[in-house]
Amino acid sequence: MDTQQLMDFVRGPGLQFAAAVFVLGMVYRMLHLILLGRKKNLAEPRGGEWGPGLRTIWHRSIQSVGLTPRGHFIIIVGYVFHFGFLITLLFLSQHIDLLRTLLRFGWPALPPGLITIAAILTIGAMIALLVHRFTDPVKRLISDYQDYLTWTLTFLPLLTGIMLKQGIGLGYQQMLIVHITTVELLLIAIPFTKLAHMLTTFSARWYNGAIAGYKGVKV
Amino acid sequence: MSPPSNNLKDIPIYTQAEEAYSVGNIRALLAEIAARLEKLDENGETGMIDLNSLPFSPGEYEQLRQILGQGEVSARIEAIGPSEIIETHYPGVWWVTHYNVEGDIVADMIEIARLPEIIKSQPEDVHAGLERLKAQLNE
Amino acid sequence: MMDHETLGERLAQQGVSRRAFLKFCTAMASLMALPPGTATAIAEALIKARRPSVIWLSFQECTGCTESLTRSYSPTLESLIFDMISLDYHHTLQAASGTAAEAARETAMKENYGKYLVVVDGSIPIGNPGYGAHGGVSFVDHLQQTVKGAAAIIAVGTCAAFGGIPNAKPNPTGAVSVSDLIKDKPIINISGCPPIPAVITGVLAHYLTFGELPELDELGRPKSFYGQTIHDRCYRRPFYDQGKFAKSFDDEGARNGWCMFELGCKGPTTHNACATTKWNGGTSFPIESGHGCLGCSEPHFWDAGSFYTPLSAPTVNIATIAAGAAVAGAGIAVALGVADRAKKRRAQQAHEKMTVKDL
Amino acid sequence: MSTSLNRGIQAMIEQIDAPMATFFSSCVHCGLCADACLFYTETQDPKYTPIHKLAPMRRVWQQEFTFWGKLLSKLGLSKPVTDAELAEWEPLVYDSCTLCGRCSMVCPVGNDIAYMVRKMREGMVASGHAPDGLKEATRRSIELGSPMGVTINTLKAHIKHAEQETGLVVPLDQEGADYLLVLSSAEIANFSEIIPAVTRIFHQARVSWTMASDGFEATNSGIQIGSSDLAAELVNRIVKAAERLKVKYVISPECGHAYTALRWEGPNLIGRRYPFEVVHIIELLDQLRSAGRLRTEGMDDTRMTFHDPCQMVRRGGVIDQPRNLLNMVAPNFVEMPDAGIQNWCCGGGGGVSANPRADELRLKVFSRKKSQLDAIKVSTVVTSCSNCRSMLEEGLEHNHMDLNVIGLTELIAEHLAPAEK
Repeated sequence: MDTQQLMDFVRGPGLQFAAAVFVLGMVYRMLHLILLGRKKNLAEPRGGEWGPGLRTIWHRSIQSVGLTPRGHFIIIVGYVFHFGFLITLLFLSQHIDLLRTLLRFGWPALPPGLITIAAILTIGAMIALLVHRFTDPVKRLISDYQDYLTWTLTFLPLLTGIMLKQGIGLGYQQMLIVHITTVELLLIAIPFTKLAHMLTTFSARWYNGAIAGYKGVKV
Repeated sequence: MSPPSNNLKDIPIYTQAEEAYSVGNIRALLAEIAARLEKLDENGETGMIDLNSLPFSPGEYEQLRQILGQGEVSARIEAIGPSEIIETHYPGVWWVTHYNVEGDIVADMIEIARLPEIIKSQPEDVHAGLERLKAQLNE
Repeated sequence: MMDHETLGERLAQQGVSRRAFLKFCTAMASLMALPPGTATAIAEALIKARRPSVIWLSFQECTGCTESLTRSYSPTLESLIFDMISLDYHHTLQAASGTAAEAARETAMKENYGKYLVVVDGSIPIGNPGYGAHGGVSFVDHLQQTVKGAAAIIAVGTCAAFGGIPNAKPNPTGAVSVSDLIKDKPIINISGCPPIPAVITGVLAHYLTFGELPELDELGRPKSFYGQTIHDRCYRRPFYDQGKFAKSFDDEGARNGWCMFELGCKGPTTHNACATTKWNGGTSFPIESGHGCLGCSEPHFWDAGSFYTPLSAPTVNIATIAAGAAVAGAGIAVALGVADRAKKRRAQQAHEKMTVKDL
Repeated sequence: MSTSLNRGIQAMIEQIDAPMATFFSSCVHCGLCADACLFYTETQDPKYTPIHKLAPMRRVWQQEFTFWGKLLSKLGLSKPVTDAELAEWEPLVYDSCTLCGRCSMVCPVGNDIAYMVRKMREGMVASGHAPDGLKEATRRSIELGSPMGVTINTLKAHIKHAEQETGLVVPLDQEGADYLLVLSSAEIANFSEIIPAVTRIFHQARVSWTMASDGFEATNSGIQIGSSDLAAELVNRIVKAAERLKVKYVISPECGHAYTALRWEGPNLIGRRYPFEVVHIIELLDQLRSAGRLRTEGMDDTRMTFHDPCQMVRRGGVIDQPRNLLNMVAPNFVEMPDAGIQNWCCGGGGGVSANPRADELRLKVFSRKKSQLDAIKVSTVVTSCSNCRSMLEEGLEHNHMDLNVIGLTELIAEHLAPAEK
């Protein structure tokens, strides 16, 4: 298989496979969780579930109360990572091209220079979080192999993406193949690892808010 | 409604004015010319820059011509097509353009030298010319 | 035809001056992307070079490659190149035909055994020999017979180099490239559909000048021409770097000459010299004419999805397969969900009410 | 049948529901919950990280409810949960978690960790890994009627005393009353002032109320130890008494987990809705206040603060009511840092106070409450949970802090305006 065929594979069947696994995995994962169900609450409610549930989905993103410097570090660096990642993913013109073919609509891109800054910040944040995972006693205790695996799988697309964009390392085509391949590996891994939190966090927050809202706790 | 035209010339054509993009090659090129000229000035070292290998945007080439301008010397060679040698506004910087018989550019160079190599008479040609002259004399 | 005088002798006979030859060598050096100062050295070498015998074989091809070479922008140079070689067999160009032509080929092979060059254009069908034959000899056999005594093979055009359009899916003739068949000879691929004529002449000149093939990339192409991508040397590259893209062929961006990545330009993945050598006597090249690069000098360019799909976008339908996957995912979830509930029910049924005695 | 590992695992399987599976799926191991847990902040020992306390149950979920987990355990690549492991986790699940739910408030992915610890305790007790102190308390609750061994006779003695003190009748087993008051044994045993206080307030506000001789204990050790079966039995006593006396409301006393047990868990434990409503005493007092039926006179100039019981705020939704009441009598009331929904636990909730093994740790982590109180320099701490009150008193004494601790109902009763003629 030569470079061109490899390229055709990762843009074609490879992507189809990864996308299929991703969609299948995510639908399965979400539905499987929901189908487990929960008991009907017989206590007299003091408030609704939907309002506080939905509010918590949003509100959990903007609150950071009573944290120590350690907590602030996790929150701030976590923010930089998530925002940087999303900006890089959603606002690089080449990514929009890809999404446009899938969604049939697009949106304006951000200047590449800005994306590069975002990607570098994201990479920096990821490295900082990895170092923190190694050095913080709490994180070291609760981490398992999956934390390092998912870190690597998330890091590689960023790294290869920026190498591709800046012309570092291999030629454009080889780098593009490597970049797309790392993305496909990530897509395949998401549903079956903690990365599934990209969707489950919404239902988790909803449950959290709903449980509190039912009791009339203002969230 | 006018009848459809069958003549190609009837189709209106308008051309877009070519803007000079700032590709950034010109500055780099001028800097290299300056560096080579400095060497020529210091120890007589000559140099050549092949313009064919540089990605010019439309208009940039013309821009370079304007910047370098035309100096005191210009020469023309007729050898399997014409060649044009111009000393630019900067003495020692020559613009050498080789054409084929059909008038297409086959080589385009900036030469930094007191005299471009191609203008000099080649020893073999001198030798052949001498033979011819001798033959003339002996006739 | 089979004379072996040096090029210098031949030029002198024709009355070409040394200055004119130096000019030619300057053009050659420029072609081969060699440092301009090497023109003199090239002249020195070429003048002493003996003209090699060249056999040109055409297989599944459209003659575009030959057209590209013979319509080369510098007929004078081309004629010079043909002066440098002894073209002993070429379907399209030779006067001889039939057995006389084949006899010429065989003579050339015998007299120059181990020294002659074979130029191939077109791919070779191996599905069924009936797809192509010369005088009753299948293309495969013809090629294999002819290259036996060759010093090197030059595969001209994407068909000969990589299989090209005949090799495109579903490849009805089983077309393959020269390098798929011949493993024991040096092969130089000059890909492109058609290849840049200057590259063909440049490679011949290089072989004559240095007596060896130029440095090749992993696909067997001369690095001096294929070492960089169209994108690397494209004058529109700054727009790519600034994120300025034409979104359609008639929008403001297209009029401003912005990058055509989003219109499917394959420049970033295509290795060729179009952006600097240009076409039609240095007039322009596809991108300068307002169309993205098709990637014709790369293997399988015909099967790499639409010419108008951006490189970063998929070449295949994702939505349908994703919808199917969603249904499958839902099915699995329901099946496993039912199993989970059964498991919970079993646990509940097995539940023994806890009493203080258990504590 | 006795407790066993298998029974424990089965209990966990029973407990795992969609929210819990979603929470486990969402955890990204960010470690932020540690910052919200006073057992971690005050000891800096990583094993007290809230999500870590659930590690064995997480594995049960993985092995029983996830595709890969099932596969891995079939292949023998996922080690099963062992008795030794549960024994090792017992102090983490019981001694170092008060079910305060502060971690549930900070988890960025929204995991309700306290919800999960509560469920995990079901498996712990079923597998025989509950602390002896809690087992004893539960046994006393079931067998004697109260975790502290308070009997109806003890209560009757206090009632008699209150009647003498107030000159009012303390109604017992009065059918047809609107409200049934239940008390926590800590109140009866240690803070019996509550009985005359309530009697006087209800008299002034003309509340029709009663107590029940067969359902006076509000605390529920079953909830704390994590046995729904035993918790249901305890809740049922109150439900039966309320139904016998045909009351419209049951008043949950100043006790955090009793409120959770009666108000939120009770109907789910007995599997049916109540024919009455449950109202917390502070909720009721605030209702009376806004209806103009609760009138006070005089002010207490002392600089005082309010300690929010976790089960009242984060887990109960009663936040503004105590402040409304305090505003009636306490002009120098100040909030402590992190007051309200984010308040720090006293350290003794969720059964920790009934577990002597945890005493040392509990007093150590009281340093959080100490620094909160030090920051605002108050002389009185008001609260609305008798367990918090005991823990505060103990903690203050341990730290040689001279602060007065008082229940909110008592504070109101002290300032009650004379009854209208």
